[in-house]
Formats: sequence, C-alpha cells, structure tokens
Amino acid sequence: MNIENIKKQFPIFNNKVHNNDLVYLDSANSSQKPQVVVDRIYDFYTKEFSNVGRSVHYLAVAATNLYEETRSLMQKYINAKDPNEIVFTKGATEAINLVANTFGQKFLKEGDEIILTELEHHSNYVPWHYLRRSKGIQIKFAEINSEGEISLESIEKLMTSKTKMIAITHLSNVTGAILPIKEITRLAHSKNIPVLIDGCQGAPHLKLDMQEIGCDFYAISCHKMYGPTGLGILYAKKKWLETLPPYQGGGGMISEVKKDGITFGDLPNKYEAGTMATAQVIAFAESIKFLNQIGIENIEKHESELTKYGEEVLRKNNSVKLVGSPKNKGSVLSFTLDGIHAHDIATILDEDGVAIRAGHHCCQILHDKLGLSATARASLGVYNTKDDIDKLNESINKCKKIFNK
Amino acid sequence: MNIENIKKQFPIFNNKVHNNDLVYLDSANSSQKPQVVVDRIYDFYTKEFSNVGRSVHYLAVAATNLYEETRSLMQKYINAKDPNEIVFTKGATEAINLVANTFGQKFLKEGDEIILTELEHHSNYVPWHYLRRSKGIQIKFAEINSEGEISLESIEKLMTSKTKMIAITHLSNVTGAILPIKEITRLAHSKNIPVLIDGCQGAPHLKLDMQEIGCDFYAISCHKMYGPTGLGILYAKKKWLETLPPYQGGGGMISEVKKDGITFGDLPNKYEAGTMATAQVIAFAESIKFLNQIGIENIEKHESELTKYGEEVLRKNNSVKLVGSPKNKGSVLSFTLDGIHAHDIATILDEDGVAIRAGHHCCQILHDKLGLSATARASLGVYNTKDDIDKLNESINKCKKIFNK
Amino acid sequence: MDLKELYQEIILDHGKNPRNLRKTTNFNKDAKGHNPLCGDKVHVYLKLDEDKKVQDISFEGQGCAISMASASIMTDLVKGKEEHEVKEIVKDFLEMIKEKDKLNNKILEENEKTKLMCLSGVKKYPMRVKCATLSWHTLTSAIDNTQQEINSENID
Amino acid sequence: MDLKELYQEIILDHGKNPRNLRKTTNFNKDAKGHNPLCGDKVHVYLKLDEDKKVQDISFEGQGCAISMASASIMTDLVKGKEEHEVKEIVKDFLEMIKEKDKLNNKILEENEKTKLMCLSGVKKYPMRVKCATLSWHTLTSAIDNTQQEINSENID
Ligand SMILES: Cc1ncc(COP(=O)(O)O)c(C=O)c1O
Ligand SMILES: Cc1ncc(COP(=O)(O)O)c(C=O)c1O
Repeated sequence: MNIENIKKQFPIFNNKVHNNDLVYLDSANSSQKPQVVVDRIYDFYTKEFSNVGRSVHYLAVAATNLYEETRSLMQKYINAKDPNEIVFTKGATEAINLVANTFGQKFLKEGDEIILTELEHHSNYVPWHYLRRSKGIQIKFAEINSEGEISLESIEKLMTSKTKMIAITHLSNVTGAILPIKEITRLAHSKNIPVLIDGCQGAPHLKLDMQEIGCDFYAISCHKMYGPTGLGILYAKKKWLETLPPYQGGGGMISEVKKDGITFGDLPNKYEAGTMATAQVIAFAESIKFLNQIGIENIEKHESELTKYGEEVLRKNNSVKLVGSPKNKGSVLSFTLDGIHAHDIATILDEDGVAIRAGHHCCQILHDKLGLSATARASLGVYNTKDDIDKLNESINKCKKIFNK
Repeated sequence: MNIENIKKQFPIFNNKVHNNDLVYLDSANSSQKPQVVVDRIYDFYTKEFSNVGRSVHYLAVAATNLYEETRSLMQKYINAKDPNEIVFTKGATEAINLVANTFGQKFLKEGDEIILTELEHHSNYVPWHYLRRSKGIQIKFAEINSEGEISLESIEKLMTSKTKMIAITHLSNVTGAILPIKEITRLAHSKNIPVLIDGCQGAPHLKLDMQEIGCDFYAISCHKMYGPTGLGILYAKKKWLETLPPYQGGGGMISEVKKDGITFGDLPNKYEAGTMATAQVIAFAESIKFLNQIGIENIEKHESELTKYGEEVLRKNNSVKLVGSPKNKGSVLSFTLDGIHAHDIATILDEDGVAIRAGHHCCQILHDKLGLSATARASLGVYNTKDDIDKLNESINKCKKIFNK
Repeated sequence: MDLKELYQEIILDHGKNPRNLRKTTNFNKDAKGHNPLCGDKVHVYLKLDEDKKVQDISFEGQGCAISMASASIMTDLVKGKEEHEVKEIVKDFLEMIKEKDKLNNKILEENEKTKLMCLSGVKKYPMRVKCATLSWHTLTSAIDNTQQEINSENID
Repeated sequence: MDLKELYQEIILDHGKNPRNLRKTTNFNKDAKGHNPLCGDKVHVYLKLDEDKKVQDISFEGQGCAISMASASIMTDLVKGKEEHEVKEIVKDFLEMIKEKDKLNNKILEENEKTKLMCLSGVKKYPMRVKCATLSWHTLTSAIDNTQQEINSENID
C-alpha cells in the first residue's frame, strides 16, 4: 500500500466542509475510518449478525469465531504472550478504570502511593483520584521539564517503598512527548512496582511489543486506531487478570451462580460482563489488518517526517508558539498564537475546512503548569500530508489577519 | 409500515443458513438490525465522522448535535421528564453495575437488604452480589409461583425496614412473565424504597412510560432494540443522577481538575466518562424512529398474537413442555423436550436454519429452581411470523424423529 | 462571510481591550462562571447602591475574543441600570442569541442595542454560543445570589 | 448430511443409556468438570489398583446426548487399561477431535476405535466439541490429581 495514496482509503475525504476539502488534524481526538472497516461493520450487520458466545446456532458460532479472531490478531499486533491477555472494553477510559478499581480493591490501603505524571489525560487521573477518596492513597505527579518531557529521573525521584503503581502515558496528547516507558518499566520492576501505560496515543502511531516493553497494563482506544467507536482494549499480563477481582458483573463472566454465592469464569470471560461490542470487535480486525498492510514502521516514518515538517513550518511562522519541544516527539502539534485564543483559532480554521481541537485536551494539570488556559492542537494520522500542514499554516495566517496581528 | 412486510427491512433475511431461509428466534439474545440503522452507521462513518463534544470544528459540532438528538428522541420514546435522565452506557449490564456501584457506595451498609427475584438475569444479580461481599448487605429473592410469575405479594412479603432497593426484571427472558412493575413501584415508594427495572426484555417489546411507571432506574440494551451492539441506556430519575457519586472517571465528565482535587461535571456528562460510543448512539436514533414508525402498540399486538400462536402450536406438540405459563406473557417461548437435551435441539434446529438458544440463558437461579439444567428458547422479534413458528415446530418434530421419540 | 460577522471590529476591540476587567472594590454581589469544555472562566463583581442601581460592575477572567468581548460589552451596558432593568436586559440578550432576530427591551438606547447585536454573529456557531453567554448567566447568578458556580455545560 | 454423522445410532444409544453412570465405591481419584455456557456438569471417579490399572471408572453428571455418550464410551474403553495407556488414549482422542483424521494409538482394538470415531461427527460443530471433550479433560484432571475443576471455557 502506498502511503501517499492512503487518503483514498478514507471515504470521509470525498466530502466537503464549508465547501473546502477536509483537512483533518484532529486524529488524537479520534481518527477517521478506512473503507474496509466501515464495510466490515455493514457486512456483519447485514449478513452475519448474531450475539457471540451464547447460542449454538450457525450465526452465533460464526460471530464467536470472528470475535475471538480479533483477540488473536490484536495479541499478535502488540506481541502479547497470550490471547487472553487482551480484554475488550468500552474504551481506554474503561480499561484504566478497570485496573484502578480492581487493583485498588485488592492491593491498596491508606498511605500507599501512586505515581502519575503532569502529562496525564484526565482518564489516567480521575480513576486514581477515586482511590484517593475511598482508600486514602496518595497521588504524586512526576514533573515535566522545560521541553514538556518526562524523564526517567523525574519518576525515580518520586519512588518510595510505598509506591504501589506507576501509571503514565506513552505519548502525550498535548506535547507529543514519547515517554521512556521501557526504561521506566525496568526501573519500576526492579522495585516490584507494576506499571500501567495509557497507550491511547501510542497505539495508533508506534510499534508495540508488550513483551519487550514489559509493562503490566496497556490501555488502548480503538477509535483512535482507525477502528469503530465504543471499543477499547486492555492489555494486562495474565498473572494480573488471574489475581485481580472481576470488575463489572453480569452475564457471560460467571461460572456458577447460586442464591448464596457466585464463582467467576476464567479468562477472558471474567472481564467481559454482559453483551460486548460484538460488531465493533469484529470490525476492528480490519483496522489491525489495515495497519499491518501499511506496516507500522512505515506509518512511524511517515508521521515522524510530517511532524518534523509541521514543527519547521510553524516555527517559521512568527507569533506561533509550539507547546513543548520534546526530542522524542509523536504526531501532535500543540500551539498558541500571540493574543488569539485557541477557540477563536479553531473557529477560523474550521471555516477553511481545517479541523483542529482547542481547549485543555483533558489535560488541565498540564495546562495549569504551563500557565495556559487553552491551546490549539493539530494532530496527525496516517492520511495526512505536507499539503495539510501547509493549509494549516495558511489558515493560521488568516487568523492573524483577522485579528490584525 | 405494514407489519407483515417488516422482514424486508432486515437485510439479514436475504441470506441463507445451511441453504435454508433464516428463521431467527433468538431476539431475546440480540435482535437483527433494520437497513436504516446499518445505513446510518455507514453514512456517519463515511461522511460525517467526528468525536463529539470536544472540538469546535464543523464535523464535531454536527456529531455532537446528532448525539444529543438521540438522547432527546429516547427521552420522548420512554416519556422521561428530562433528556438528562438518559445516560448512555456500554450495555444494560453496565447500566445496572453503575447503579449498584454508586448507590451502594453512597447508601448501603452492613445488614441492609436488597430484593431481587428468582427470574433475574445474572446481570441483575452479580452487581448486587459484589455489595454483599464488600458491604455485607443481604440479598433476598422473591419466589416465582407455579406459572413462573412474580406476584406483588411475593415481593411485599420480603420487604422490611431494612430494604434499600428493589431490583427486578420487567419481562423474564425465560418464562416471558411480565412483572407488575407499576404496582411494585407504588408499593416500594410507599415505603421509600427505590426501584430498578431491568428493562432489557421490556424495552424492545412493550410501551414504556417512565413517568407512569414511576421507577427510579430502568436499564436498556440497545442491541436488543434493533440498535447497534456496544450500547445501552440507563434511565434514572434526575434526583438520583444528581445525588449519586460518579461511576467511571475520565475525560468529559469533570468540571475542574487540580493536582489535589477534582470537581465533577453536571448531567449528563457526569456519567459519560471518556469517548462514548458515538456512532452507535447516533445510529440508535434510527432504531427509535423505526420503532416509532411501526408503532409500539402494533408491535405489542403482533408479538402477542405470535406468542399465543406459538404457545398453542407447541402445546399441541406432545413431548414439548413449555417453561412457565404466565398470564401476562412477553414474546419468549422456552421449552424442554422429553429426553432430548436443549443443546441437541438447538443443533438440530440450526441445520434447518432455525436459530434458537439453549442453556440457562444467564438465569441459573431460575433453572435450579425449576430443576432444569438447560432449556431451549425461541424468542420473537417484530420480524417474526406464524410461518416461523410453524418451521420451529417442524424442526422440533425432526428432533423427535432423530431421537426416536 | 459568516466569519466577518462573528469577528466584527467592535468584538475584536473589546476582546483585545476589555472594559471593566478588574475587581470592584467593596462589591456586594459576585458569582463565578466556568466552561469546562474549553476552560473559560469568568468572575463577575457587582456593586449595587441602596436603590439597587448598579454603581459598579466588573469582571475577571480569561477566554476567547467572543467571551471577553461579551463580558466587556455587558459590563459597559448595564452600569448605572437598576437591578430589575439589568435582569430584563440579560433576558432579552439571551433570547436574542437563542432565537430572536432583535433586542426588544426598552431600556437600552438604539446605539447600545446595535453594539450588543454585534454579538449575534455567534448564532451561526452553535459551539461558540456558550462563549457569548457565560458572563451573562454569571451576572444573573450574582444578582440572584445563588452561590452556585455557573457551569456552561448546563445552560443553553 | 452432517446431522446423521453427529447423531449416529451408537451416540443416541449411549446418550440415552449411559454406561457407568454411577459413583464408584472406594474410588481413589476423581475430578469435576463444568461447562458454564450450557450448564453441563460431569464428575469422574477412578479406582486404580496397585499396578495403576483402571479397576473401575464411572461418572455422574448431566448433559446433552453428545456429552453423555462421550463420557459413557470413554469410561467403557479405558476400563482395565493402565494409567499411562489411559493418558495416551485421551491424548489421541483429543487430537483426533481437534485436527487429525483418525486415532493413532496402539492400545485400543480396531472395533473400539471405530466406536470412538463415532464421536468425530462433532468436528463439524465447533460449539459442540466441548460437549464431547469435557469428560476427557476431566479424566486427565482426575489422573493428574490437579484438584482443579475443569472449566470447558478454557480448553480447546
Ligand atoms: C433480562 C436481561 N437482563 C440483562 C441482560 C444483559 O444485557 P446486556 O448483555 O446487553 O448488557 C439481558 C440480555 O442478555 C437480559 O435478557
Ligand atoms: C492520552 C489519552 N488517554 C486517554 C484517553 C481516553 O480515551 P477514550 O476517550 O477513548 O476512553 C485519550 C483520548 O481521549 C487520550 O488521548
């Protein structure tokens, strides 16, 4: 597959926005979907639909096999040891809630400490905050440096004998900083501290190898990975899924149910209570195949070139200030414009068909730290091109003109 | 819309199963999807896709409006007082977990009692069981009578001053019994006890009026309501959503986030953490419109006639034993066949394209009570016809022949 | 083009140099407003005299050009008005932004109304309406002394 | 037609009148198996003599024709065999059900193999394979004394 022509695989780009071509620079929020994924959903619903795992009729058997096929594909995609280490959730947010809740129930007590970073998305803070309220644990935030990066040292500094979990993002959705998650995991494990990676921004853009990273948990948003909405994935080492208590309770995750007690099913059912997002799981197989066909190395290369180009272009544009300048940077370009608020920028860009996001991007702690109430963010996907960056820049210039800058 | 031709709106019926027409009798498990719903998903992903609520660009604004439109449509469909009483969840199972977890956190303590019934699906038992373990509450089961019904009295008998919640199904997914939920709610409210209705089987088949029923919570599975998988709805009275703590934590549900504390957003965001099932919510609007176009009264009438016809046909077939004979019965026909196990029945029926479910249907307590390890279940949807029932009966006769009965 | 209507000269001017962006000394009423989606915040201070006339009004906060301009113009226009008049102006403004073509109140002068109508460009930008109305809802809250922070998620 | 292969006369016979459906007195090994999806349950009892030969084997449980017939045939065939032979038969059977065309063990007689091959009709019914293998996995568990209840969800 030629990466230059990838845009053609995404039907959304056949449409106009305010009579302009769509320049979609909001992929960190959610990515667009390739034709194969949408077709799969369509075909599944119109030709093959059934609930999985419960009935023995033809459609149910076929659906169950397809459902489990996605689990195996995902296992291979992230090089997990066992397919049962892949748990389907409603989203990355649920994945992190699942870990915080069950790990907290079983292993945390008053005074225990959790290390997060100042880069964390609210989804990797609020669930831990609940444990602060209910269990009296402490939350420590590793601080960013002046480039908007998190160093190994900033985390090491916070580790004590009371540290029970390190929960950090793989790739910041604001500064684009890629964290040294392998090194952090090594360090944490040397002190027997488990590590959760919020992989929402890592998974769509970087090559993943769970066994090499070695982390205990890795949370993924399928809708940011060219997949359907309403689906996430929790990767968790088998030992954890075996040890932790179940999360939600319902059909499909039990073994025996009596009036006075319940025994729970084994993996992977234990964590998949109730009817799952069947169609979405089955269609997500196409997202993985799509990524495999292009090759994640090619995606990394393409996006990294684009990011560099974007940094160059925006740096040259006076009055644009990039937020963070990490050495190891993923495909996010957050910026401010002197004297023009991010929301005004977003509205003006939108008129040209340039879709970006403005606000705190669910990272209020980081924005407080940076002294910014809002930033503008252009984030890239596999379908973006240099032309998109140029259009972004042109529209930024239009903002400046409107605001007489 | 002519109910006789409804099958034509469901593309799945253009396909063959084992070279036979599909006779789909597994709608209590999950319903098939009308063309309009599948088309909506397709169009949304290919022409309009964006995440909701977060960005100010054109696609995001449009998606957000569509998303909220479904909320309003659903509010009207079930006659809730306020659109913010509609919370989107991953499924009915999550909806019930949400209530049990947050209500339990805030209001339950050791010795408190919850009343369920012997008809409950595991999804309306396991979440309460968690509270038995964590909080030491008691769970009492209202007993079925010989018809497989739950009477007002069987619940009244269990009510004490310690009863803190009554959580019951609207329509049993095994016996088909429709519970007197309005009367139960009146009784419960007279003692200040809130009521949760598991409406998974009620919502697709019965006219709903939340203000008339008066219940505090009502849980719905959208995939059983001709909607997409991966989506459920919790209806909850506003006073509860305002009073109860949040459930999952993440982006979108907060107000202010600081390192030392968090304040939560208001309704409806408080209970919709992280990226929601955007496409599914938007497509579900078409399911509601589809139901509205036929008219729920017409659906009730059609299905009730079919159920009666099915009961007649199966009663005439000697060696078939219907499970339960409630006076007020929804579109479920569970049965056993003398000397033939439910799984064998399901396999043999499947060969003729007749899709039913065999097992305990996530109701082990009920099956224990009935002394049955498994039952066969034919469940109806709007697309079923008398012809489907006849084919079911023919295939049952084939079972008997194979087993020399 | 709609953008020109949204970002009129007067809006840009008030957005850049907001009037009354300070804290009234000896204020006797105040309220905070917050838009959790974009992080915009506003704090409105009111000083009513014995006759319930607005002796001074000011605001603190940060936000986009629309929200700053809106707060700035609002504070300018209600200064010197009586409390019940302020309420009427607020009501009229919110109705105009939501659905009506023009302002109907008999309190403001024509040139004042023209100024306020500059904010009507926001109607074409539904996601931005909250930027324009946050300070107005917050003013109501201050007058009514509800002590409840206005959260723009819940207003429409 | 596949159904005829699945429900052969011999399966129906064993399903209806399962052999060894009882509890061995003085058993020295046992294990339970359970299929949470359909509720099938089986409890296998073994009595091995000093030479580790199967002196008696029996089972209790309930399930579909396939699972009852499978347990019935299994208990019939392994009676009198030595423990290591039993293990080989189990392995061979499970491999056959999963992928192989025929049974390769040298322990069973040809007519015994033919009997066992009657269960191979299940191959065309993936959801029913577990019905046929539950008692076999449970037998392994009894021999190995793992004390762990076999949950058919986790076997394939
Ligand atoms: C009565 C009843 N309650 C709860 C559920 C669970 O619903 P879901 O699996 O969609 O979460 C179901 C369906 O499986 C049901 O039939
Ligand atoms: C870094 C990061 N973490 C967590 C999330 C939450 O993911 P979701 O909304 O899909 O649950 C997001 C995306 O919104 C994100 O960018």
